[in-house]
This record gives sequence, C-alpha cells and structure tokens, in this order.
Amino acid sequence: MIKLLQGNEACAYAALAAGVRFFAGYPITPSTEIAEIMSMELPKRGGKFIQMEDELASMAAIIGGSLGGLKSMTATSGPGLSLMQENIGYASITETPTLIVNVQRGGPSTGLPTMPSQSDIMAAKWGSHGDHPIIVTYPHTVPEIYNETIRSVYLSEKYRVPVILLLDEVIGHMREKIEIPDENTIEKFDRKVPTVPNDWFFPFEGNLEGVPPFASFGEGYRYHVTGLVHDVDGFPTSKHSQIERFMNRLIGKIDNNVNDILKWEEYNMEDAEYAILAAGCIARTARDTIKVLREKGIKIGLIRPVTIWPFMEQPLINATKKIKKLFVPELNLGMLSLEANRVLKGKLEVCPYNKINGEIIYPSELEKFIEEEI
Amino acid sequence: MIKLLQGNEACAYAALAAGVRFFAGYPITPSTEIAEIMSMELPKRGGKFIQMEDELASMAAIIGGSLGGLKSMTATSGPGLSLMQENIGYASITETPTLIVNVQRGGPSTGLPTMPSQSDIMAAKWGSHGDHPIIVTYPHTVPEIYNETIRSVYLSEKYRVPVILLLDEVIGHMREKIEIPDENTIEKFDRKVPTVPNDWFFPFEGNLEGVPPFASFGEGYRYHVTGLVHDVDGFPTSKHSQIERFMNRLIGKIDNNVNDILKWEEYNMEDAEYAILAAGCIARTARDTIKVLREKGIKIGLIRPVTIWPFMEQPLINATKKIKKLFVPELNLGMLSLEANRVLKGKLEVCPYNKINGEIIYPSELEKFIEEEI
Amino acid sequence: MIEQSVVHKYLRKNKKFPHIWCPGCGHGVIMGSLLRAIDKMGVDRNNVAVISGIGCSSRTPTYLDFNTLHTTHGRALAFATGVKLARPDMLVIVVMGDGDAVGIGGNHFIHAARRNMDLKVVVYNNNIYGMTGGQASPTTPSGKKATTARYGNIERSFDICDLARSTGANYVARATSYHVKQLENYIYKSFNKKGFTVVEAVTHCPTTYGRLNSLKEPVAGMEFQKNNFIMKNLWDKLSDEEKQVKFPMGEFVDVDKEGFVTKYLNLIESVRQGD
Amino acid sequence: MIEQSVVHKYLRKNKKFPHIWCPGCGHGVIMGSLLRAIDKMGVDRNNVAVISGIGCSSRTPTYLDFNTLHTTHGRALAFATGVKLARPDMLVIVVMGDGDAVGIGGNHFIHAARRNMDLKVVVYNNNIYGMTGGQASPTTPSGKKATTARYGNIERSFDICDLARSTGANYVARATSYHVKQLENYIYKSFNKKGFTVVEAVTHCPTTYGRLNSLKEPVAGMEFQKNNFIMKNLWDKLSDEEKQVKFPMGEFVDVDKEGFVTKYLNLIESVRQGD
Amino acid sequence: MKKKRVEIRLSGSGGQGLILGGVILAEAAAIYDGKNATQSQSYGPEARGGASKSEVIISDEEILFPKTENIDVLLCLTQQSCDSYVCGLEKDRLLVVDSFYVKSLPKDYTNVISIPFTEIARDEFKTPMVVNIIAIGAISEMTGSVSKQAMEKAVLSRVPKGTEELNKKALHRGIELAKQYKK
Amino acid sequence: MKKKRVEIRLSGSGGQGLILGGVILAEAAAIYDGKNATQSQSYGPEARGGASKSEVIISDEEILFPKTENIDVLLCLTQQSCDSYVCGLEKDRLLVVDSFYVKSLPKDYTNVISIPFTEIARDEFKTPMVVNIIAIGAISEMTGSVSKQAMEKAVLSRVPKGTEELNKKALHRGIELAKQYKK
Amino acid sequence: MGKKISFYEKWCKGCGICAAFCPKKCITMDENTNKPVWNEDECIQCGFCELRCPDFAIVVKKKGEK
Amino acid sequence: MGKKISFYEKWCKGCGICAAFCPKKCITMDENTNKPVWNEDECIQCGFCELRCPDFAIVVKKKGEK
Ligand SMILES: Cc1ncc(C[n+]2csc(CCOP(=O)(O)OP(=O)(O)O)c2C)c(N)n1
Ligand SMILES: Cc1ncc(C[n+]2csc(CCOP(=O)(O)OP(=O)(O)O)c2C)c(N)n1
Ligand code: SF4
Ligand code: SF4
Ligand code: SF4
Ligand code: SF4
Ligand code: SF4
Ligand code: SF4
Ligand SMILES: [Mg+2]
Ligand SMILES: [Mg+2]
Repeated sequence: MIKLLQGNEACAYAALAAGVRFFAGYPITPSTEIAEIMSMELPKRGGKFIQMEDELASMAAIIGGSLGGLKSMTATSGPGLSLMQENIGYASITETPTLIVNVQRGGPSTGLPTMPSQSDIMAAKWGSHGDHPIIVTYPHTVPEIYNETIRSVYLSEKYRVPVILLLDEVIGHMREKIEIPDENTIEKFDRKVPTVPNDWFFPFEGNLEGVPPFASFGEGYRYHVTGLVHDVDGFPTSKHSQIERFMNRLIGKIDNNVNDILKWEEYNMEDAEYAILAAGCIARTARDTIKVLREKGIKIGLIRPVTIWPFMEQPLINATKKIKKLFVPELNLGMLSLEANRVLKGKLEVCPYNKINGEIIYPSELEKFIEEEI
Repeated sequence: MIKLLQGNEACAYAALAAGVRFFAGYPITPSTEIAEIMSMELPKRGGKFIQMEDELASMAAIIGGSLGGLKSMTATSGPGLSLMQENIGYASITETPTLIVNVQRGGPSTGLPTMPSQSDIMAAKWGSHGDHPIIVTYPHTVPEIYNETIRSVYLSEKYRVPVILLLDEVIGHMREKIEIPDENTIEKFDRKVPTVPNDWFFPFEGNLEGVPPFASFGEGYRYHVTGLVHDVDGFPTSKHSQIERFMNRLIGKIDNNVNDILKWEEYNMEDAEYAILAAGCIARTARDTIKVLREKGIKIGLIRPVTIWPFMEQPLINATKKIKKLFVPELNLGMLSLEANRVLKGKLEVCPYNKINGEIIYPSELEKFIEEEI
Repeated sequence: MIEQSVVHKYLRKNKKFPHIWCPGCGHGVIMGSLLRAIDKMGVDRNNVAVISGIGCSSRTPTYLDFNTLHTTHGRALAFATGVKLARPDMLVIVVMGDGDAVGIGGNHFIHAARRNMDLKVVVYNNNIYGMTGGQASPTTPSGKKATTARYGNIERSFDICDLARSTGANYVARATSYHVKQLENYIYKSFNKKGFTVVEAVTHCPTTYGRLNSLKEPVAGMEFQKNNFIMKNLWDKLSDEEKQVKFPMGEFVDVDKEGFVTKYLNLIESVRQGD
Repeated sequence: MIEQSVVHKYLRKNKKFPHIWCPGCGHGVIMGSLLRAIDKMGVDRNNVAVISGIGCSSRTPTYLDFNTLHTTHGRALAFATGVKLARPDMLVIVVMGDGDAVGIGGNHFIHAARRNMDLKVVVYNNNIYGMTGGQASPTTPSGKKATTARYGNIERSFDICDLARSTGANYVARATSYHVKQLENYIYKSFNKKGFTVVEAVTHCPTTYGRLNSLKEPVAGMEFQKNNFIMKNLWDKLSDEEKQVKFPMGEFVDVDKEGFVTKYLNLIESVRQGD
Repeated sequence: MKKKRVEIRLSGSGGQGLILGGVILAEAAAIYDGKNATQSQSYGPEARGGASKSEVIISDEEILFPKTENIDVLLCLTQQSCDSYVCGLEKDRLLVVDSFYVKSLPKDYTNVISIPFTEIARDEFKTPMVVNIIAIGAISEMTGSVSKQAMEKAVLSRVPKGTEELNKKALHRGIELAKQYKK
Repeated sequence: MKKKRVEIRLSGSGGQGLILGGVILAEAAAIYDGKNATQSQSYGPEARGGASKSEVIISDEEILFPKTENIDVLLCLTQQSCDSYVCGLEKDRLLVVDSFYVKSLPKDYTNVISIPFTEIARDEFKTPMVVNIIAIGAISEMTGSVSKQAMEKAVLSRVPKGTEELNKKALHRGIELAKQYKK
Repeated sequence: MGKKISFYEKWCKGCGICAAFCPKKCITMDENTNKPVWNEDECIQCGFCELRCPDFAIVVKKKGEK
Repeated sequence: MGKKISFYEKWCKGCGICAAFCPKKCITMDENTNKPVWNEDECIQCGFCELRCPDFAIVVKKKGEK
C-alpha cells in the first residue's frame, strides 16, 4: 500500500509490524507523534500503551515489559535521552531487548526544540556511565525508517541489547512516499528461549555467539535479574574472574558480531576520488550535492552508515582506500568526523563541515565547501 | 599542617578552602564521604548543605545556588552522573559555574559499587545530549586531589562552565599524607562581575576570551536565564545567525583557551623510547612500573593527563614525537586509548591494556604486558 | 494618552510582545494576576526571582523584569531551592504547568512541601500538556480526551491542592483564570507567608485541551470555570453527586509551620555559637 | 531431623545464606513475613514476581525463588509497571526501602498510586539510608541523627501511609518488624486486593540508624517498636501530646477502586469491539 | 510551468488548514499521480497562533534534499505569514496572496497574484473552512504539477465525512480561479 | 624486619575497630615519624557484618601503587577474616592471629604467631574496645616500621577523650606482647 | 479610545474574553477586525476586562481618575 | 536440639532477638558462642522466635506435630 507518511508515523507503524506490543513514553518534541500513534493503535492489537510520569520511568517500564515477554519500545528526544541514560545502562547489563527511538533536535539542554540537529550521536553511545554494549542505527528516508525500525527491533531481540534508533527532526517530521508491505510478509522473529529444564537453566550463560537465550518472566524459569555485575546464574558476584568473564561476553556479543550488525551504503563510490561520509538528513543533502558535483566532473561518492554504533571501522577503511579526501558534513561539532579520524589514522584527510545554527545543510553550501577544499 | 586524609576528605576540605559555600547532593558509594563532610562543615562557615531527593535535583540545586552567588558543588558516582546529565547540559548552555565530583566505580548500571573503575571518562564528556562545553579533570594522589579540586572550582568560575572532577574508588578512599596549606594562603578568585550599568548589561555577550561577566541574582542585573539557545541578551532566539554566534562562543570559550585549561605531567620522558599514557589510580601503577622497567634498562616514561577534557591533543603529539610505542593501561575498555588513536593518527602504535574485572592494575602485570609488547 | 497598568511596569521592554501564548490562553490572565500580587508586595524587584520549568506556562519568566530563570522540565523547584538557599531574603516565585509541577516534577513538589522550603509556587493548571500539543497530564480528568488518550483518559487525576496539603505546604489555595480577583488575592497572601505555599491557578487551554474536549473557544473555557467552580464552603455542602461535577476553590490550608530556611539559618547560628 | 519452615521453601538454594544483612537487621524479619503471606496465597510461584530498587532492603529478591528483579535506585515501581502490563495475571510484589520508595522514587510512588496500578508494595522503612551508611532519608524523624544530619535532622518526614492514602492506594497498612503477625496478615490482605496497595513495614537498622540514635542493639530497636507502636484505634484516642511520641499502626485504607490493569483490559475490549 | 522539481510553500495562520492543504497536495502527486513528493511544516512556539507554513516538493525524480531551496510558488493567506515567509522567495517567482488579508505587498516582487480566497469561501461557500482547499486548487493548477483527478481523489480521501461535495466544489473553484487570475 | 616498603593487612569483623587501627598505624608513620604511609580498607556489602580488612603501607619513599602486592604481616582477629584474607599472604610471611577466635590455622604457613588479644583485652582491660590498640601495638613492634613515640602520639590523638590512659596502656601491652611472642 | 479605556490594539489577539464577561455588556467584537470595541458610556470601570485580558491589551482608568 | 525447636546454627548471627522476646524467657544467649540455647521444657511453641529471627535460623514445631 502506497502512503505518504511522516518519518515518525512510519516508525510507529513499523514497530507495530515488527511485533512491538508495549510502549511506555513521555511526550517531547519532535518525537511525540510516535507515542500518539502507539496510544491509538496498540489497544487495537491487544498491546499496551502507557504514558509514564517521566522518561526515567518510561525506560524502566519498557525493560519491565520486555522481561514480561512483550517487544517493547519508547520514543524521545535529547533531554529525554539524557534522563533515560541510567536505565539504558540497566538494559545493557541485564541484556534486556528494548528499542529507544531518539528524534534528535538542537541541543544542548532544551536548546532548539523544533530545529534539526545530529548532536546526540555521541550521547547515544557514551551517555550511560560505564562500559556498556549498545547498538545505534540511523536511517535517512521514510521508507528506510520503516525498515530500520524493524531491523532495530530484530537486532535488539537477537543480541539482547538496547538499540537506539536515531532519527532527526527533518526525517522524523517530513512526509514522504512509502510503500508499506503487508504486515504478514514481514519476517517474523521470536526471542530465542531456553531449551533446558528449569533447574539446568543458567540465564546469563552465553551460547557460541555470546547471547544467552531469554526466558520471559512467568514462563517457569524463575531467575534473578540485577544491575549489579553478575555471574552466569544471574546472581551478583565480586569474584574478579567471574566479573571478567561476564564483561567480556557482554561486550563480545557486539564486538564478535559486527559483521551482522553493521549496515552501510555506498553511492557512486565505484570510481570515486573523493567521498562524503554522512548520515540521516545530511545524507540526503550529500546525495543531491554529489549529483551536481558529478555533473561538474568531480568524481565523488557517499558512504552512509546505517548502523552508527558500532562504527563501521573496517568498511570505512576499505571504502576509502582510493579516496583522496573524506568530507564529513554534520549537524553537530564533529562526531562522525572524530570517529573517521580515529579509524583512518591519518591515511587520508578528513574534512569536517559542521553546522550548528539550527538549519539543515543545503546542497549548495556543501557543494561550495567541497569545491573549495578540492 | 600535615594530615593523613582520604581522597574524598581532601576533596571536601579543598572545596571549602576554595570558597565553595553550597553543596547539594544525594548519597552514593563511593562518593558519600564528601557529602557527609560538607554537611558538617558548611554550617560552620555560614554555607548551606542540602541533601536533595535525587541526583537530578542535586544538580539543579547547585545551578540555582551558583546563580544565587555561591560557589556550588555536588558529588556523586556513575549512576548519579547519568541522572545529572540533563542538568549538566543546562549548566553548560547557561554558563553556570558548578563543580561535579564523580568518584568512579565499576559500571555499567549499578555494576560494582565498591570496586574501582575508570569507565566514566567518556560519559563525563559526552553524556549530556547535544554539543556542550565541559571541562574534566582527574588527579592521582590525595595532595593532588586537594589542588585539583581548587583548580576545578577556579576553572569553572573563570570559564563559566560545569567542571567534572573525576576521582576513582582507589584514590577517593585511600588515605595518604598531605600537607594542607593554610586556607588564607590559597589564591582567592572571584567571579568576574559586570562593570556596566543595568540597562547596558548583555548577560551573554562574550568578552575577548568568550566568557561573559557573571551577575548573580539579586545584584541588580535582572536578566533572563534559559536552557533554550539564546542571544546575547539572554532571550531565546531562533535566528540562525544568532544561534551560530552563540554556539560558537559557547564552544570557543574552551577551544580558544585550551592552553590555560590543559594540564598534564610527564615523568621520565626526557630520554624515553616508550611511553605510558595513564590517569588517576593507574598513573600510580604506571609510575611504579616505570621504576622497575627502568631498572631493567627499558627507557620508558609516563604522560599523565590531569585535565582529561579537553583532551591533551597537542601535548600528546609533542611528547610522543620520539616514542616508539604508547601503552595505555586503563580500568575500562579503552577510552583514553581511543583518544590517543584519534590524535596520533597512526604516527605510533597505541597499545591498550584494559582491565575490567573490578581490580586495579598491578605494577607486576603492567610490567609483564609491556615487556611482552616491546 | 495611552495608560499603563501596574502589569506593564513589570513587563520587559522590547521583548516581543504580544507573547507567544495562543489567543485567549488563560496563562496570560494568570501572569497578570501574579504581577498585580507582586506589585502589592511593594518589594524591590531586584530581590524577586521568577523561576519556571518547561511548558507554555513556563514561558512566564521570559516576559518579566525580575531575576528570571527558565529551567528544565519538571525541575524548577530544585533549581529554586538552590537560589533560595543562596539568597534567603529573596522572594522566590516558582511558576509551573501542571505537567511540570506534578507530572515529571512530582517528586520535587512533594519534597519541597515536606521540607517546607520557602518557595512561592503558582501552578498554571490547564489539565493538559499544552506545549507539546495536548497529551494527557496527571491532572487530565478521567474520561477526558488527550492526544495520548484518544479513547478517553483511564487514569485518575491528581488534586494538586490536596497533594500540597498532604505533603505539608503552609498555604494552599485555588482559583481560576475566570476568578481573577480571588487569584490575585491568594497569590498575594501566599507571598506574605514563610515556608512552602501553593496557589493552583486553574486555567483553560483552548488550543489543545479545549479543541479535544469541546471547549475550543477561549470564552467557553472561562464559562466552564464560571459555572463550575464554587467556593469551598459552599462546595462542602453539596451532595456527593453534585460534588462530582462541581469543583471547590478558595483557601485550603493556612498554617505557619517553620520553613526550611529559617531552620537552616538557626542551625548555622547554633553551630557557630557552639564553636 | 532438621525441620523446614514455609519460609525455607521459597529461599533459593545455594545462594549464600546467611544473607548479607547485618546481625539483627529487621529486613530479614520482614522478608519472612512476606514469604509466609505469599505461601498463604497458594499461588504458582512461577506466577509471582518480586521486584526491588537498590538498598539493603532491595536485596530481598536475590534470595527468593520467584521471578526476581533488582532494578535501579528508586525506579522499581516503574519497572514493575511494565512487568504487570505485560503479565496482567502475575502477582507483582514490589519491595523497597524508604529512600527507594519515597526518596528518589517518590514520583513513581505517587503516580503508581494515582493510576491505582495493580502492584503490591511492601516498604521496608528503617528511617534511614542503610546501604550507603546512614544518611538521612525522607522518613528520618526531625531531630534524629544521620551521617548527613549530624546536628539533628531539620527536615520533616513523610508519613508513607498517609502519602499512599492521599494519592489513591486501595489498601494501606502499617506494622513493624516486632509486630510480625500483623505484618504478615496485612501483606496477605494486600495481596488479595486489586489496584495499588502499600504495606509499610517499620523496621530497625541497628548498624546505621541505631548506632547514631542510641538504638545500637537490634533488641533495642524492636523494644522501641514494641513500646511505641499501637493500634490505630487506640492511637486515635491519645492526647495530642501522646501522639507526638507514639505511632499508629493497623489498616488505614481498604477500598476497592478499579485498578489500572482492569481499566486497560476493558479499553482493549471496547476498542476491539468497536472495530 | 513544467519543471522536474517544484517547490511550493503554503503559509497562513495556525487555524487555516494549510498543513492539511500541503498533505493533500503531496498525496495527490505521490499517491495518485505516481510522482514523488514530500511535505514538511514548521513546528514549535513560532507555529502557535502566529504564522505557520507547510512546504511541498513535487518531482518526477527521487526527492532527496527535503527542504525548499528554490521556491516556485509561495501562498500567503495572512499579512503576518507574508511578512515572515516571503524572504525565501526570489523576486521573480510566483507569489499568491489572499487579497482580503494581505494588504501590504512586499516590494519588488514581479509576479504577484492577489485572489480573494477568504471572501469567496465566506460568500460562496458560507464557511471559512474551505479556504485551504480553494487555495490548493488554485496552486495545483498554477504549478501544473498535479493532475486534477489526483487532486480530487486526494481531497476526497482526507476531508471529513459529509463534506466531500463541498470540498470538491471548493477544489474546482480554486482551479477555476487559477485560470482566471493567471497572468 | 627492615624494608623500604612494609605492607600490613589488618583483618577481623566489622566492629573490632581495625579501620581505626590502620589509620592510627598510618598516621603514626606518616605524621609523627615523617615517613610515607597509605591506608585503605574494603567497602561494600561484603564489609557488612562479615569479614573486614584495613591495609597499611609504610615506606621511606613515595608510595605510588596504593594496594598491597606483597603483604609482610597479616593480622586476623576472627576465623572468618582469616579464611577470607589469608590468600593474599605468601606462605613464609608473618601471620598474627587471635588465639581465642582463630582456632583452625591455614595450612603450610611457616611463620604464625597466635596471641590471646581478645582474652587479654577482656581480662586485663575489662573491655573488648581496646583489642585493636593492643593488636596494632604488637604489629608496630613486630614490623619495626613505626616508632613507639609515634604510635603513642597517634593513639592519643585518635581515641575518645577520657580513654587516653587506657589506650596508652593497651598500646604498650601490645608492644610487650610482640616482644614476648617474637620468634 | 477615549477616556475610560486604553486599548493596545497591536497586542490584542481577538480572543473575545473581554467582551464575553463584561458585566455591562458594553464591549462588542468587531466582525471584520476581530477586535473589541467599547461603548464607553455604559462602562462602569469595573476593570474586569483589563484583569481578564490575557494579552495586557486593556487598561481601564480607575474610577475617579481623570 | 530436640523435639520442639530446629536451629540452623550456621545461619544464626547471634543478634539475640529470639531470646529477648520469647514470652516464656526460655531462650538464653550463650556467652561464649553468642548463640541461643533453648530450655525446651518451658517452650510453649508459640513460634515467635521463628517469626522474628531475621536469619531464618529457627523452626518451631507446630503444637501437636510430632
Ligand atoms: C525532559 C523533558 N521531557 C519532555 C519535554 C517536553 N515537554 C515540554 S513542555 C512539556 C509539557 C508541558 O505541560 P505543562 O507543564 O502542563 O505546561 P503547559 O504547556 O500545559 O503550560 C513537555 C512534556 C521536555 N522539554 N523535557
Ligand atoms: C541513582 C543512585 N543514587 C544513589 C545510589 C546509592 N544508594 C544505594 S542504596 C541507597 C539508599 C538506600 O536506602 P533505602 O532505600 O532506605 O534502603 P535501605 O538500605 O535503608 O534498606 C542509595 C542512596 C544508587 N545506587 N543509585
Ligand atoms: S497551547 Fe494551550 S496552554 Fe499553550 S499557549 Fe496555547 S492555549 Fe495556552
Ligand atoms: S545497614 Fe541497616 S538496613 Fe542495612 S543490613 Fe545493616 S542493619 Fe540492615
Ligand atoms: S481580552 Fe484582550 S486579547 Fe482578548 S479580545 Fe479582548 S482585548 Fe483582545
Ligand atoms: S471596565 Fe468593566 S464595565 Fe467597563 S468595559 Fe471593562 S468590563 Fe465592561
Ligand atoms: S534471632 Fe535468629 S539470628 Fe538472632 S540470635 Fe536468635 S537464632 Fe540467632
Ligand atoms: S516458640 Fe515461643 S516459647 Fe518457644 S522458644 Fe520460641 S518464642 Fe519461646
Ligand atoms: Mg499544562
Ligand atoms: Mg532505609
């Protein structure tokens, strides 16, 4: 079915299609539409919606819902993301699948509530204290929002990890054409559940990939869940060897599966001499810019991370082997460019283009910048 | 006066000596001693202590206290830091001097409440959503805790920026000898206050260094403070040019004054062929390790950041010019080493040594690791 | 000649008037009452702080020529606590929306009341999250509609005055944007008291609550208040059935328990004498 | 032969007994009462969840052979809300310390009560932050000492039962670790009710509160309870002076307002029929 | 006016239904004409009470950059919106204003059409509710970017039940107006 | 026993005052003997009720690494603390235990001294409160790392008013015991 | 606007509150401008239109002031 | 420990609560071990020592059970 949908709408409908049946949230611009749709649609599907008293509670509630066996999500924006950080860490350490949609607006603090920004990229990875596993994805069109929402739910359930789906005010609020697949054609995936009798179940013992099967509360596996570092049996430990084993598995889940988790796209990179690294709404600017530059004879392409964290280290190295310069336009003071610099280790020059005035980057300005730098 | 003090004690007494007269906090291991001392000592000096209902409120209250004209601080640990992030961003955007002491313990989440860790280094910089200026310092001995607490208060007041003083469980809780200077000999510094009549005062107009003078509430300058992006007059703006000017000044305050803000120490670097980059309690391990390695004829030195953020980019590049390999031992999965990699751009090999099992790194293990890597 | 009212004295010059509130929004009415009450106090305006959280109502400080502080959503009381402790002599007024005050900010509200913190609270209660476009707030009445409660709100609502009373406020009163003289009077009385005080200013939001609940016209919202809010002593005499559809206003608490600030200043005194 | 009590049936095998609580800590007594109440319910233990925050009291779930969840400080009720909505048939018990429940967690407490969320709360109230070593909590009585209130607490304290009552709980009762039969009985009764219920279990912390307030011996703490807690109906008859030094216990609220879960399930029903 | 990418900005005051107008335009193009289209709007406090805008881009190709950079047509239904949003329009591009509300026209614009949308809605349709539909009817015709059939389907799928005929008439009245006023 | 760096671990149960004991030892060395010293202790739930430990490092040089890596002396006042903390001690290093509480000695340790601290405190001083002072008196003497004068000053500056004489006596009793039991 | 009433037309948003609740019904909303118009003769200077105007667009002269 | 009382000595932390509140005063704390000792003859099997033991170290046989 072809529709014209807002990015936020696409996100909500995709979550429903992916089987999300619990939403707890707190309103905040520019993400509120997602909660509003979920409050309408979930009861129709027997799912549950609750507006909590704040974002801390929202994040807590969806962890509870997920432990109770429902695919669960919340949606927020910058200030709400900051408030969720403690409990995002809790989802990480307890390996509870949860989807957090964060529609970026201008920060810091209340900042620019209705203006676009990409300045939560670092907070999405590093915001919660302590080393913690997390996956962050970032689509750039409304149809891709639909697909990435589904993939994010899938990754979250598969790796038992909180996934932050980043959107930005531009793609969250714009309406665009989208062909919505029949819900029945969408790949179904269910949590891997334990296959051993109760007494033999070690709730936090990783399988070969590092991810333990997940028993929902009430299914007969009466185990313990805690935000303290715990051993395979789920109980807190202060034994250094057990702590180490636990932490290594927790982080290893992601590190050992980057190939499965990473997703990126390359445009016009086959013959490119220059490349742009951009995500979200700015990838749209970049693609238009590339068209114009290519018309002018400049061989330039785009590398677009779809999975933002873990960062596309090796793919970026591979993609830039023949590249002379990498342009990194962003609506922040340089977050992807920090990563690019780190990963590329001086092998090629990284040229950041940072805009923080509350406006999207226009193709014409990016074009001018690149032409000057070449 | 010579005393044997805990790191946390030294921090509290130094804050008092630096003129801190308002403390709002919420107890959490391993930082609680700081609050406990402040609750005893502040009333003696006419200062105010309040135990708030949570960490969000604590951070909010010290911003209020600081706007009211008192040098203000709080103290917490990982989970509390996560909860403070929204309001830390508020302190950044409103340029309100505040000191946040964060005594690191094992994360993520509740993690390892009584064990040492250095895993809040990234959260200290990136935790709050949006681009925001912040300074982070990290001493390594009890006497240095005393001095760095004073310097942190000073930096915070001078640059009107929240400063996070990182400690770790080891240095926060150990007792060590310290010569406490007479409070009167400690350099006094007061906020730069406006020097124009009321009507002419633009509360957020930067001087040459980018830092506006600070009028406390009640001093006759009736201005507006908001977490929205604002113009020089303090009122919210959605004009792109004003937003840009504001953000540039906000970030520029730090970027343009790195030389004043940065502090680091080098040990045995004069003739070094190898170097260790380490901070906090691990810098202590490193210094002992270096002694042993040097006895074995290995020319190795230590580079120790005292200001962690902004990161010591240029000093690290300079100090490692002749270095063959940089070892980065940390109680996390690699935070300083990420930065070193980014900054050094492949010019020399960075060898991380990460320990996350709740224990400090022993000199003997670091020694072994380095010997194997050389 | 164009006259000025006392209100105009306290409005910031050149700060983009008219304000951002929607046509007919009750918030402006409340702000007027607040300013008249401040004026009556005859205090030095340098010694007045107006502090808010985030929301339509929380835009109030922007317009007022005092020390003004527009904080984060729900946290205004915590910020205000810091300001008050740093400046014990200052008249610290905290304006919040219903969501701000008892939604996300509920914990600060009950703790400030418990401590009897010397803050003067005015809650602009429009029974909805106005700023974000009409989501249910903890004061949205059961059965009423909101953009996150399209089928009618299944939650119960807080009685802000009752919450303030039961957690320890020294003074608690309610009036509406229609009952503007009472409103001014209660606010004024609260300013003259120590400790924690709360005036709930019931107001109408034509744009969100009104649109969703057949009170789209500003006048309709005020008509509703006029017809359904009655003085507490009269309300008390109503039958249980009538009580379901009418709302009490007036003064609910008026006591003089010692406030936190007084206690703390005494503590300092006694600790220092002990030295 | 060594006998087992009903309590032992529900303790997790091989999970490091004795537990971590200090000698004579009242938390163990409350946990025993809780287990006896659960046993009386005769429910399938797979269908019971015990959820806590952070604190000494919040270690409870660790030891119990149910679905157990040890969350973050103050947020237990929010987590439990999610569990309950996902598993409407489950008996969801929430144990919290006083700090956890009405300190940092106060907002979740009043909102869960307002929603009449179907959660069974047991607050272990030792009037102090035990786990972190004795800082003042919102229930530390005025004048008493804590490591952050060495000069005596100048704040007032919450009455947890009153807070639960005034925000809408269906059932509210108080007993102490001394009055162990009543305690068990109230907990049991609360389990049989829908909606939000709160049992305040007043307890003693010899290690922190006790040490600072001349009740260092566990027995002294329980003696205090024995001598000073009296049934509500008797307490009501005391003179105002006596009321200052004695404390009421018993059942304070016992009503049957519809809980959130019932309402939501009805909503689903009606929305689906509307299709 | 035949172009690959057409950029339309509709502006007015909050209550005039221009968001819906933009959505209908975009849906007509995207769903019923099989083209590509995006729609976006301004949010936030500025959108409250005061001026509000809704932007539509229509193109035969994939639309990537989603904001207007070269507006082809600007519609202004109020003076305030005209003052606020005209800045994005090149002097020689088409400016369509409501002749009743927009009295003071911006200087130097060479291609201005003033149409009494409000008066027509009030006088002919007896309701200000249809002013947005009349206006987008006119705009669709002027830009030639959307077919009449598509507009009709889009309008019918979006307006409240019971008002279909009224709105259809309004749409056609708008298309007529465009022809009538076209320079 | 003369070494540049001496590492001492004091262990027992929560209420036995060994944290204070460690602090006094460290203060004696650092403040009154002009050496360097650090003290640290275990925290957290494990420290509650059960075994607790306090560690002191004394050195003529700057002490950097602040944890014990080569313990010279381990004091155990209870069986539980002995079981928990003996693992950090090399088999040939000095283990000092309370003969009343520690009945089962760890295997293979070659240098164990068993002293009836608790009984002496009870019988000679009529209070268990001084057991920590007696013990650190003995330890200070055995390690030779702190002077008697320094210990005395440190004890007097730390103990509650009115108990100075008692504690001074306890300290000296400890020093005596060390001499008496020294192998 | 004459003697009794000062009206800041630029600040008025035309909500109609002043007119609706004037006890003397002496304010009417102009259909075209959607702004209030006073019949000052009827006005008793009670001040309510000033007190209830959300936009501070009205100032009523106090009775007796000239 | 005989018929009426089962005692898990390893779990007992010696707090003395059982002894202090036994209505029959038939529990005494052993000075050396700091653990309770029962005088079972006096015990009326009221169960309070079991109910109040914070460490689940006591099981009182129900009256009549053998
Ligand atoms: C942490 C955080 N969460 C959410 C928001 C979004 N937000 C802004 S105002 C508001 C609600 C305002 O409602 P209320 O306090 O009742 O004020 P009103 O607008 O109704 O006057 C919300 C949810 C925010 N700014 N910050
Ligand atoms: C966010 C956060 N802040 C602070 C703490 C530290 N903390 C742990 S338990 C506790 C208080 C516990 O008191 P209470 O809830 O009364 O339980 P009790 O230990 O007295 O049983 C605190 C402040 C924490 N774990 N997380
Ligand atoms: S949305 Fe409601 S509360 Fe906000 S300004 Fe408009 S009418 Fe007032
Ligand atoms: S500190 Fe207090 S509450 Fe915690 S276990 Fe010990 S006695 Fe119990
Ligand atoms: S009340 Fe004020 S804003 Fe409303 S119509 Fe009257 S003058 Fe205008
Ligand atoms: S002052 Fe009173 S009588 Fe006069 S116009 Fe205003 S409301 Fe009417
Ligand atoms: S009550 Fe229990 S733990 Fe305490 S002494 Fe008696 S048996 Fe031991
Ligand atoms: S059962 Fe009753 S009588 Fe018997 S020992 Fe226990 S408390 Fe005493
Ligand atoms: Mg509101
Ligand atoms: Mg407690």
